[in-house]
Amino acid sequence: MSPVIKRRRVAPAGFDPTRAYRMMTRMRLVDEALTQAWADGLVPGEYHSGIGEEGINAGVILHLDDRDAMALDHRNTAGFIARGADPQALMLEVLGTDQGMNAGMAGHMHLLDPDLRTAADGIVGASGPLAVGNAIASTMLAPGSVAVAMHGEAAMNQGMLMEAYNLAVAWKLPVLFVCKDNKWSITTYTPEVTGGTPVERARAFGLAVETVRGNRVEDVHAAAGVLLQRAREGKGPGFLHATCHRPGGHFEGDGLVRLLKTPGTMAAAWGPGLVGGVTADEGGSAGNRAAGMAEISKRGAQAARDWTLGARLDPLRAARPLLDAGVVDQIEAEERPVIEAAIAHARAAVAGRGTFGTRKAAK
Amino acid sequence: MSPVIKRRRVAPAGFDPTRAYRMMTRMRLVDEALTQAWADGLVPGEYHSGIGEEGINAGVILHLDDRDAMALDHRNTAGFIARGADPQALMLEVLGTDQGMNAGMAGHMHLLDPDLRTAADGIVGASGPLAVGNAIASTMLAPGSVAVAMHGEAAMNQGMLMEAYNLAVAWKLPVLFVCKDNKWSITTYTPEVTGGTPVERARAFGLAVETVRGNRVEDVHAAAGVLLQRAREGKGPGFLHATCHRPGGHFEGDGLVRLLKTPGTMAAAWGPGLVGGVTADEGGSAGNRAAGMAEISKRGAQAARDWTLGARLDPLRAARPLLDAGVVDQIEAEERPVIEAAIAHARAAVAGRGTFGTRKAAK
Amino acid sequence: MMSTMTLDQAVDHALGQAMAADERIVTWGEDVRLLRRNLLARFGTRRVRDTPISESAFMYAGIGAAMAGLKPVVELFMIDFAAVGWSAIVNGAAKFRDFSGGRWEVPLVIRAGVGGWYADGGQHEQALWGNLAAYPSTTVVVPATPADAAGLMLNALQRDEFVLFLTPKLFDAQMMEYLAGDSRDTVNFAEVAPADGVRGEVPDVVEPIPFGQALTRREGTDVALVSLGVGVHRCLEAAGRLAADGVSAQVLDLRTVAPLDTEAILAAASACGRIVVADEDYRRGGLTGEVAALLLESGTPAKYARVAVEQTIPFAPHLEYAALPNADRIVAAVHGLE
Amino acid sequence: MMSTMTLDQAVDHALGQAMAADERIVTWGEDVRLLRRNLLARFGTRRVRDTPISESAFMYAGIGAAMAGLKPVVELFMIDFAAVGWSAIVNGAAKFRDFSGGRWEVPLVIRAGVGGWYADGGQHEQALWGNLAAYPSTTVVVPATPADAAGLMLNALQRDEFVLFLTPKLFDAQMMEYLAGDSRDTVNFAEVAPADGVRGEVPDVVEPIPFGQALTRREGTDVALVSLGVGVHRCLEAAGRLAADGVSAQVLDLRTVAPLDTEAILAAASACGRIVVADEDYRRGGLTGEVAALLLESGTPAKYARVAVEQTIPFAPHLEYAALPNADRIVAAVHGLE
Ligand SMILES: Cc1ncc(C[n+]2csc(CCOP(=O)(O)OP(=O)(O)O)c2C)c(N)n1
Ligand SMILES: Cc1ncc(C[n+]2csc(CCOP(=O)(O)OP(=O)(O)O)c2C)c(N)n1
Ligand SMILES: [Mg+2]
Ligand SMILES: [Mg+2]
Repeated sequence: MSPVIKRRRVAPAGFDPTRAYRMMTRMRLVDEALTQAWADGLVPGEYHSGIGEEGINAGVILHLDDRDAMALDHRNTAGFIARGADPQALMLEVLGTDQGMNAGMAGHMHLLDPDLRTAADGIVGASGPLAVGNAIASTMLAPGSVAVAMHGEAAMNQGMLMEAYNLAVAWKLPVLFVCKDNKWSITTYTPEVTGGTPVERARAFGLAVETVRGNRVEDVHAAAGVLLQRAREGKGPGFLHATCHRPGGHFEGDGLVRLLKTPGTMAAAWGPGLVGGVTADEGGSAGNRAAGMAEISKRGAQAARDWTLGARLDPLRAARPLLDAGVVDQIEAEERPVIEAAIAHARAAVAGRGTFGTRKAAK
Repeated sequence: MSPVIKRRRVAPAGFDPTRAYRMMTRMRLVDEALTQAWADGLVPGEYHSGIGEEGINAGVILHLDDRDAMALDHRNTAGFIARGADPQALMLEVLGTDQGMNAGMAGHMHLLDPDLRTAADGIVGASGPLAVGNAIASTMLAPGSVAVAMHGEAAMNQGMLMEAYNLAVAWKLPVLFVCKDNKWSITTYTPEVTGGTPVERARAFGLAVETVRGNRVEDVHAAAGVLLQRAREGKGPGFLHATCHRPGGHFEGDGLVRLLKTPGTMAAAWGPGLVGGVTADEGGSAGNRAAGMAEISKRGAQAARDWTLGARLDPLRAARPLLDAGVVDQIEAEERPVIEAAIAHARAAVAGRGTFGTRKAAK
Repeated sequence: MMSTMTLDQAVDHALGQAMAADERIVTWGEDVRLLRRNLLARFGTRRVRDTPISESAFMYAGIGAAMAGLKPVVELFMIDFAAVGWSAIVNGAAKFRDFSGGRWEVPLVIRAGVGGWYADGGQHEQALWGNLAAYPSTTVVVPATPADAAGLMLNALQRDEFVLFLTPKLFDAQMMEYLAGDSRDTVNFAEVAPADGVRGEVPDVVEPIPFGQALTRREGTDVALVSLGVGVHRCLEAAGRLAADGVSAQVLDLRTVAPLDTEAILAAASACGRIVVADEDYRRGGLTGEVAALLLESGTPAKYARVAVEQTIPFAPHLEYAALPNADRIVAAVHGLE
Repeated sequence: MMSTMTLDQAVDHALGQAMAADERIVTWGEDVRLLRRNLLARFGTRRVRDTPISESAFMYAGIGAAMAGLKPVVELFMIDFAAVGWSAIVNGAAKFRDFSGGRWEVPLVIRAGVGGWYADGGQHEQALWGNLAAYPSTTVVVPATPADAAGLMLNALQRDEFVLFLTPKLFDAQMMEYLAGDSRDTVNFAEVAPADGVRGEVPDVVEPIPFGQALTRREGTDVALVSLGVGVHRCLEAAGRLAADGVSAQVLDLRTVAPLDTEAILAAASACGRIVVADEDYRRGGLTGEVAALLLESGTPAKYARVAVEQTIPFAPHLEYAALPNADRIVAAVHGLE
């Protein structure tokens, strides 16, 4: 009886699955370390993790060299890590010390690293025109280089991003817009507030479009390669549509996620108001009220369906069949200590801060 | 020998050519009176005339009743007149008295008349979301009514207008966006700074689209009718693409127009600098300089081609074959004295102002 | 009858009362159906809407709707985000009534979160009310307690003018709950978020509070501390500490940046002979300069100091704290006047 | 060697000199190829570009390009239009250097027309420099003469900071030529547009003028008139009339709203004992309050008055004139201080 052979997928030519997997592992480890630090009260403010987007980040960033530029959005730490940011400098920044990569002025939403030509911005949509500006400079100062903008699907309703598509096409700039489509915008289901589809919209601006499942890093890599190649050759900008999922919700502590995970607690907090609303003396007609309640339930159901990152959707798991046996464990064994040391260092730097926003924080 | 019969076109059913022609005549007369007043130094600031757009204005506005709303852009006086604004009140405003329809606070770029539910705004693109807001109110306060946004083709690169398309589709609102495509944005040839086409772009947002030659008022009327009917029935927003021409250039006194009309004077003003630029010691390479000059010449040639409102393109002339003989003259004979009296009154109100912006203006 | 509620609940409560009384009141913004889920359940999907991330269009749509007979309350997580559609404010909502020659009202309320103290970085913690109050025909409200938030919101909804209603995020329990408490019990804003700002008694039937009327939150004779929003509580904290030093500080809560209660400011300044303005907005172009001008124009003899934001607000909590008008800085400014 | 030119030509001249010296300087904006046709002819289509009407994107693109090594001069007809993309200024250009912890410069110049006096309505005549100067790490320049325009522009281009370069439209001969002169000889701005603002001597080889250095345009001992841009000329006109009344007025041209030459302001105020600030910006949140605060903070004893814009700027010329800080109002303010 022959042993059960686990089916292995074959990596496409030009794609180095080991490098990709190492990159993804590092992103995941950093995001896990930071979400844990968030839960432990050590990350001030919001934290938008990139868990679930590793395939997109790696598939695109593997193509970039140090002349290329990247503009990232609020979900950016994974992108920075893939681009080569020092995990410890990044963590020191995100945990709110003044020894971080931006001396404590940025925090996770506005990380900036000139050496990596990579900038994040918290204004939804801004990564688009920022990349356009970088691409103008590319054509003049470093021909053949490109600029990449990462953005969510909901950002496509932000005027400046649509303006950026237009500008990139009109000036035939070497830009790649990467739409990470997780279908959600905080608690809003993006298709419900969007006319047409992302892909139709991008095409109508004259962008070259590729679509891909974002959990398949090798597919992302191939599609991004086509668009980046065109861009480098001066053939104009591209748009990569990549699906993904956000298992942690919008940010850590997302209320809808908690509603699903701990329905009891949340219902206690939310329930009374809701019931009060539906039964208040004055208010909408019974029909209106019913519609309102139905809307709330529908939202919860959609969220439950979408926010589970099953094995099938996890880009790391999906990539494992591309690797030789043992490589996964080896990468994990090599990367984990580095990230663990980095987070330990960053945690130590804020030890004793207690909580933040207080005078005690003035350590 | 039979007499030469001038070919008459037949007006489509539901279209009243006499009413349309009267509306167009009135718009033209008002715009002619105001451009003359501008040249005579009596209209402060810029004046963007609607000459060449009468077919679009009439074709759309004939469908509207007093529950419908309109949001206009900087080229708005014709729209106001078609909507029923009092020519004298409008002229008193545009000539800068404090007895005008907005007490001297608006001027021609921001005319506002709550009785007509019609508002103009000088911020390019703003008519779109303003109409969207009106349409939300329509659905709640006056079901079956619609809101119309008039905008230029260049406004379609303004983010808020694209956002407005999206919002209108997402909320299935009774809006009609009317794109008056004259191909120009001040001195910029719009297709050169635009990716894709207006029609493709509108379709990608999920708008129902009709295209029409704007100088054929009966065609505009028919196409607008289809889209407005849909909107009134709750079937969602529409986009009407209508071509037109701006024989007067962007605004009265447009430098490019003058360059074409009085090449001698303008060359004297512009020539030396240009020659200085091309021959300056330091500067771009010879190739760059040549490209720069070529760009300037091309612009002039495009303008010459586009900015002539020949008989074929004049919406009033194009409409005459729809009318019984004599009607044209009769309408002209009825409308002209009204407009002439209005402008005479407005001119009298600023007589003795001399020029403006001075202490003398403080009359 | 009174109930205890948080500042965000107080806004919801007043809005609900107004919506029940006036069918024209609607609300929209990003994630507003979650934010206003109680009102969604009560008034249905037509009156409570989620928007796409299109601040420019949905604020301009608020103007259009207001001019067409509705009373929209357009909501934004943060005033910083309004910047992407700032024209709707400065060129639209603030202008149209005036452009119309007074013929057309724009009864629009834009509600937005403002300010910091919870370490969200310099692009998510701005106040910007000085920018906004600069525009003629613009009302700018910044409540410091739940009761004020309710009364001022009701007033906004009963009038026909354009109002910017700015709620300190630090007092928005629903927002802070994303960052602490139920989401992670490892973080506690109790020390930084004054209890009286977050939670307080609110009338079950809200009464409108008129604009432009400052409130003395603490009586005092040696120095007048003038502020609004979170700053009022920082002033109260400073006043407590000053009392220990033998300095009697009055605390004046302006409640609206525009209109400004000039009379109350000048009365406090001349009564105390010393005035310190604590402003969570930037030093330039904010509230502090305006108060100085009022003093000089009126010839009110009073020593003056200001405590405001002098730099891009840092992310790291200790740097952020130092950059904001904290009680230490207020106390130091008062001592500097001696 | 000097040549006579208009203020807009002076900007073009300085920009041309800088572009010849530094290949990284590029310019874009709506209709910039027409506006800068001389530079287009000289430097070609890559360095001089027409944009679509996408203020938000093309200003943000300016930031991106500046961070990638170019020195973009992004141009706007009017600062009012910048409002549709205000976030690029307040959340972007003003912030990124600071967010980076000082690691990444944003050498971006945004040039925009400002102000009125030519009857263009309240949405096309705003100054808004008070709003802009509020943002930390933001330089705001408003030249009053061609020579200053050239020198200050060159300085902006030789530095690595974010600069808003605001040119009074009244002094922009190319813009005014659309409304008078060659377009229609029936209108003449000579009376309203001070000759020294429109036209003047400019060095053939421009030297940079540092920021934050005010210039005394007229010596005087009884009252200091402080302003910038067109306001400087209104002050000079007022000073002339005051002289006839026996009042000796000094006129101080600040030249930059930020940084502000505090020293010069305080010196003028204490020398004269009276100070009047004339500002074409709104009264709230503009320059006038800041000067008052400086006086009080420094304890400079001086009588103070301000002349600024108190309402939405009307369109009708006589209403517009009355709303702007004209010489009549400045003279009256000075007399009010006696
Ligand atoms: C201009 C602006 N508006 C609103 C926000 C608040 N906000 C932050 S992330 C987000 C949702 C973005 O959705 P999407 O672009 O799909 O990215 P995702 O979070 O799903 O990755 C919103 C509304 C913001 N940061 N900037
Ligand atoms: C936000 C904004 N940017 C720029 C301008 C200046 N401007 C006025 S009209 C115009 C061109 C508009 O072109 P289009 O929309 O095609 O209308 P058209 O003038 O051709 O009728 C521009 C750029 C403005 N008024 N508002
Ligand atoms: Mg998303
Ligand atoms: Mg056009």
